[in-house]
Amino acid sequence: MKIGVFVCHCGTNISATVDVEEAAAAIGKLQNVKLSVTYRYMCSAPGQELIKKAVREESLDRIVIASCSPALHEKTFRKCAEEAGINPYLIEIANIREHCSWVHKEKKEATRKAIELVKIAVAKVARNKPLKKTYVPIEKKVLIIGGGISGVQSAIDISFAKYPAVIVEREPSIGGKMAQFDKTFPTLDCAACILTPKMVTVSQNKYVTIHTYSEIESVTGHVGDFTVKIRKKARSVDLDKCTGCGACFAKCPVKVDSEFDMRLGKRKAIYVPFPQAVPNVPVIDREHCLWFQKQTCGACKKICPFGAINYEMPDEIIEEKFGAIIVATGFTQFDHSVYGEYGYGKYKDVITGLHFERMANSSGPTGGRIIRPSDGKEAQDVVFIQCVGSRDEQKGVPYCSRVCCMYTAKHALLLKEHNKDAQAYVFYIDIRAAGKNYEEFVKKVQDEYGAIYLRGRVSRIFEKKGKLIVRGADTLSGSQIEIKADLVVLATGLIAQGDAVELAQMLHIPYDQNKLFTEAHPKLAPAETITSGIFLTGACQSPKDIPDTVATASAASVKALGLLIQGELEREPLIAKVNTDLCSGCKACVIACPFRAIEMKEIEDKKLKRKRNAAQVIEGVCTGCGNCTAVCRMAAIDLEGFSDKQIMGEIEAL
Amino acid sequence: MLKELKAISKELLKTKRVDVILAYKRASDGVSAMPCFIFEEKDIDKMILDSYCVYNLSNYIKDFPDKKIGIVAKACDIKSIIVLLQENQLKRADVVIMGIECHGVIDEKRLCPGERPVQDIGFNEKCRSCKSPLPAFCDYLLKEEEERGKTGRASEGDGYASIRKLEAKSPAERLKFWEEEFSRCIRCYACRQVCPLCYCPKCVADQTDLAWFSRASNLKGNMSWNVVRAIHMAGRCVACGECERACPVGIPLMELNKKIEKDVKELFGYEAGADAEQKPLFTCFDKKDPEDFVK
Amino acid sequence: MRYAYYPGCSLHSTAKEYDLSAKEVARSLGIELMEIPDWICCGATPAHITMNLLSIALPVKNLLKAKSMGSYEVVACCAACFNRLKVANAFMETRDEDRRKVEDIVGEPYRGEVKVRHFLDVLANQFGLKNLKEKVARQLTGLKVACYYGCLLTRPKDITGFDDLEEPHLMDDMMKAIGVEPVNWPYKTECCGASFSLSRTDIVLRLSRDILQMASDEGAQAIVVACPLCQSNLDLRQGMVNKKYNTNFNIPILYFTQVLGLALGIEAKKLGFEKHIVSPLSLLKECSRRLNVGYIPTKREP
Amino acid sequence: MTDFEPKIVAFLCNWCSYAGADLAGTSRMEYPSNVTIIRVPCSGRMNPIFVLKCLMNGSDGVLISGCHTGDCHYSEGNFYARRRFAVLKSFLGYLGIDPRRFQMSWVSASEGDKWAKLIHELVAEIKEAGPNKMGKE
Amino acid sequence: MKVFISQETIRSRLQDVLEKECGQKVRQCYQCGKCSAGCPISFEMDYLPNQIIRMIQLGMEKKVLSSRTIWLCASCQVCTARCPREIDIAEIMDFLRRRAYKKQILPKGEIGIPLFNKIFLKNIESFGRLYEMGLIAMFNLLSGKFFKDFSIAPKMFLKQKIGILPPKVKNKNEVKKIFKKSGF
Repeated sequence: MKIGVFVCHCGTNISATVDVEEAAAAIGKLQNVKLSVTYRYMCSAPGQELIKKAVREESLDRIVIASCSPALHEKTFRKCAEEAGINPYLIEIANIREHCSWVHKEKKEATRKAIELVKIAVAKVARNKPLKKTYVPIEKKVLIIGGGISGVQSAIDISFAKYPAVIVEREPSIGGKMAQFDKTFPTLDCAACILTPKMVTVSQNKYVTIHTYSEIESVTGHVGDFTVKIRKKARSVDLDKCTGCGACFAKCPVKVDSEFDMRLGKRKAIYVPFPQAVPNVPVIDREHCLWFQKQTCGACKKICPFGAINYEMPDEIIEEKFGAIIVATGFTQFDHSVYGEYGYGKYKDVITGLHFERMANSSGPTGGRIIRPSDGKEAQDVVFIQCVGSRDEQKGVPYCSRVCCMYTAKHALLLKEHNKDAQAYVFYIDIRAAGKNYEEFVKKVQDEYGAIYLRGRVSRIFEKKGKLIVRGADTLSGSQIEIKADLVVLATGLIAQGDAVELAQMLHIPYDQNKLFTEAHPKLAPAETITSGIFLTGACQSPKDIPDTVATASAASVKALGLLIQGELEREPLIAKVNTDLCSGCKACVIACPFRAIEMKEIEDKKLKRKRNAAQVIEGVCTGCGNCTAVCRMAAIDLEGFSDKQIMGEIEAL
Repeated sequence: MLKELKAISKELLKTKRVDVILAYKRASDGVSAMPCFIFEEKDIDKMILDSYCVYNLSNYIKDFPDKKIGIVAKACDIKSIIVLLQENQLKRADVVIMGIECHGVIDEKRLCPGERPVQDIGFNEKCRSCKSPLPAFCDYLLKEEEERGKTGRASEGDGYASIRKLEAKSPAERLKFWEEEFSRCIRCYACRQVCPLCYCPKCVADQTDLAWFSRASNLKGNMSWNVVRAIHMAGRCVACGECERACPVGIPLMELNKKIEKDVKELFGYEAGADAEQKPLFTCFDKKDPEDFVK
Repeated sequence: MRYAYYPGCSLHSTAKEYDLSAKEVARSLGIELMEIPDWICCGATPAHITMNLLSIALPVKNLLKAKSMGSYEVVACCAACFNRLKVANAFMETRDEDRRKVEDIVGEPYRGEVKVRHFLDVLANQFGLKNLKEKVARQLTGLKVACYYGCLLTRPKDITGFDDLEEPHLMDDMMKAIGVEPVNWPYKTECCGASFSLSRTDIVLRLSRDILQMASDEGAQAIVVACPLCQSNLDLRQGMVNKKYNTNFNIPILYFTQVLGLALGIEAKKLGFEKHIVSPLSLLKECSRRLNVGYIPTKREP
Repeated sequence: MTDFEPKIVAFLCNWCSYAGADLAGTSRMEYPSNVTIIRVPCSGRMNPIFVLKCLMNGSDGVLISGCHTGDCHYSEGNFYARRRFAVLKSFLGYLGIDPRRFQMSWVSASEGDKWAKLIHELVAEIKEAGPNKMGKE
Repeated sequence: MKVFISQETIRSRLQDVLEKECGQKVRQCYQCGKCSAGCPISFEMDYLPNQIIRMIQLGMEKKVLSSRTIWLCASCQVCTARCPREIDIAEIMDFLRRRAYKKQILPKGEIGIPLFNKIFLKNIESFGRLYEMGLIAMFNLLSGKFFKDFSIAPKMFLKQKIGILPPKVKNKNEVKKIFKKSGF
């Protein structure tokens, strides 16, 4: 056996704290190690060349690279080995950067540990087996969870490549938060005007299927072959029969606060959330519908000329297979009722940005008038408070929500446009206007629209005689500010959906302490998750404005397509394997496998000359978690790549 | 009770319901009992039943693969049969369980070979805490002629008294205690051979192409073996006591098995051999399993 | 219900009526307040401004005295004392190395084991508003008050924390329970200038003015307080406020225990109403006339 | 025992804890060098014998770290591990082996700080526990 | 005015001492101004609370300790209650005042407050409990405002709100001891 060890300096990232030369020398003395050298950047082209050359000249048959975390370059070096003519699974990486040089200061210690880590890798690689990748067919269809702008954009991009996409949206219509917006910064074109055409396109696209009013029930399987159960909640209106004539909700006697209009307006018990809804088919809100509450009324059923109303309609669960999944579940607004100083959300005239959007919208509940919800009077003095929930470890989230500065500026502008006598006061900590024409936009709002920007937070809002007394500070003039306001608009931050964690666990994708989904790599793989075949777009990953959301949507689509286009899918051969001679057929592994990847099968026992049952791994289903190996008392089942031998070898090398 | 047993056995063999019956016969010392395998009706008369029938006969099931087996079993022995069923080592249809009422078997340690001692030479340790003289899970239930239920020994405690005593000691003391015990181990593996649940085709202790732990009979190796044995019995050991009985150097193996039995009961409310349908301990979990030990 | 009672300096001087009324109320509700034998001053604000250890040692000394009485919770009426006692407890619980210094000063080990409660907390949460309601013997309907909590009763939350931080309501709830109408006003937890009463009277005057203004704007006939400092600043200084800002406030500043006592049917004179600078008598007369029951009650609850 | 530098083995699941330790590295969080990391796909891969082997092999401490329950990349692996090692931990303690020598933790991919903190504590604890005599003879 | 900032000033001990003595991480402050926004006394202050914090961050110890602000803080805790960075500003103010005492720095035009505190504590030290009469008299005497509160004083006697004689506490020495040991 001829093992070659290649120690990387990683510039000075490693060599600054690890004496690479000393390490290489020490390792060279190890058994089976034919050669041990160092180089500044092993992952670089010349670095890889050096490896290949060494393999040729020293006729190495196994390789250890001591460098950064395998998460970064394992693939790189596998490929390199392959090109050098060594089975890609006969290499091991010793992580002497993340786990050594970057976390230790003392050179002697770091060097000692680096050597230790390489020793282990050498011990392991000596026990590696050449393995072959397996190939499984790919289901050529993409699931898109969420029908907001990012979901819609993804679907369109995928359909361009003539691949089928399925959108699952939990609301009765696609469109998401953007549909609620009035205008968009910094160009001020109306959200509906640019969104609704896209909604229509996607709904008429023959490659795209849309399940609205539906939710993901369960996700099983793996990249290339996900099996997804989708619950189509009972709409009580037949999608095919309904023409969207609107007779039903015209007739419906029940009025309910409209969620779409942030409860500023009313809707019926049978309703389409907004006029441009897609599909333009109403849904019955069974909580409030008289039929479902008291078995009375039934007006809609009577009036409907197409017999589309169906009170008996049940929830339907459909099962589909997908090759890739795009997560586009977006965000939800921070709930400001935790702020006592802002009135615990009790003051009627303290509203959020989204309320303002609906008010500003000419087709909205107030017909475009900016009013005080308490008494319906036009608001003259409007105070905007930024960073509500954002940048607040104590009551909110630590991060900056990224869009609030801009939408607040937009609101200040819209306020003036809707009511020229109105005055906007904006409390801010920092103005974050990084984006094309953003800074210019904010300047415009300050200069041309006379919005007063006050640098400081608001400490307390008092309600007195119908007015709101806002007590804040302007740290620039070094003075305390008190404003008698008609309306206060809170720029509430963007946070993860309430059920983000459940979804993440269903998909086996990681999420951070703010329940935002985590990308595979913050810089180099922002659209992927570590779970192959699952991609991220939009605000479910981190707060994003519309341009960024659309960009990430396209990014995710390309990633998904890149996957589907490969006819079949390479599967890592790091899966479980049974030694039937040792297997007693006790079924422990079969029961304990989280993926039902093991089955019992009758075998001919040569020694006992009789038929008996033994476990057998279903390739393609096995994900290589290794749980089976640990529940098997007789060590009859083992895991390739992390075999008992390899791990025991590593332990002995310590 | 014995008459009944013989009758049933006769029937079973005659009707070919079973190929062999695992029972007890008197040993050559004329005192203790030993297993016997009865294939023909004529041998049925060898059978005996008394408080000397200590062995757990289910250990011999694995010696008769693909055979239909009739087995004489005490309540405690039946538990191990249940585990075998649970672990797919036995088909329920292939075994006929003749459960016998038992009010405790003798403690062989106190039995001096040769002479038949006066009645009652102390009950076996495992019987002191036995809760069920009558087996539940069986095809035939053989009761004693005269009602002994009441007069029979009331079970004393839960059998964990000795465990608690050890637990109360300091770690250092415990380590010393076990090191002394294990240092005596000669790695004869009698504990394994006699265990009705040690049926692995090839025990990890014997596997050669990967040395799971030192084969040498030094403290290290002995410790390893005994820990692995105990852990592999976790949630499976039914405390039949065979291993301890068979140990030639008298290592208190039940003190290991029972500790785990106790823990498993307390941590997961799991009892070995209670139900053939339940999943084996380590092949399942409860999201609410205790986690306080995890950082 | 028995408690160790820590009145504090003010309740023995400027706030006698608080002390009186609190004891009266307690008696009529069958709550036993056992005054801590020769308690000493808690150090108030000057102490913690001036020296950390002293500001902890003084309260701790008192808590130790309480401890020696047996295992009772300590009840304080003065918001400032209450706050200092609580702070001291928190300090002794959490700050290990500093604890030793304090223990050395007071010469005894202490780990914040004696629990401290404010009388308002005891009445509202322990005795219970429902039970209070049942004990009401005199209807005070028509009396509109502004409940003023000030700073030290609710802040800092994790130390005092028996009422809401931004919008405390226990006093309001109590008033409702006994049939007095609390006005909904925003200045419940504004500051009155507290210990600047002597040193920076001007500040106190301005802040008190704002509070009085807000209260009268919202139509309060009286302000109900739970802190002697607030009381004396608003009551004692009201005249000066009027002079300085030529206003003409005439708003009695009552302790919640006084109003409660009245409602429980305790004789007014036992509640020390005559001690106020801004006399509440006329107001009470008026509201009792409206109720046409003699202002000095004849019937006493058994 | 001041000059005693313990030898600790840590088995990290590939998806959470190993990534968490990586993050500690990328964030340059310093921690003692006594811990050597062995990568396993999942805490569910861990066979009790591995732990035993380490202790018999003279390691002064063994750590198994996985994803927080519910976050397992393989959905359930850490649940199985949790059950398995609850039993082993108690049992080793019963044999008189210092319970500090074998520990378990959940460290997510975003908890680099937790990892660093954990190692500081772990090393301190093992130092208190002293060298592992077992298998040193 | 111009301020010279250097590594020395920024790494001044003030921040560390502060962090050590009352565990407050001033570095945490990102100057949102919430403290100043809520401060009831801000109208009298020469620097707003957030500016004080800023100056600590920059190590301007002299400027901070000689500011009137730290004496004008009424310890009402509003700032602490609402700080999004969980900094106990009130505690910091206490710390600064204590430090100012130690360093014998008394604020221009604000001697009243520290004077009051001293007298108050002296008063407690000698009587165990507060002796208002003595306090007022002494304060007026030393602050040179002899007839301050002249108008209300009589009322107070009338209503027996304040006694002419000091309160009676038995073991006064015990109190004195506490003061002494606390380093008063």
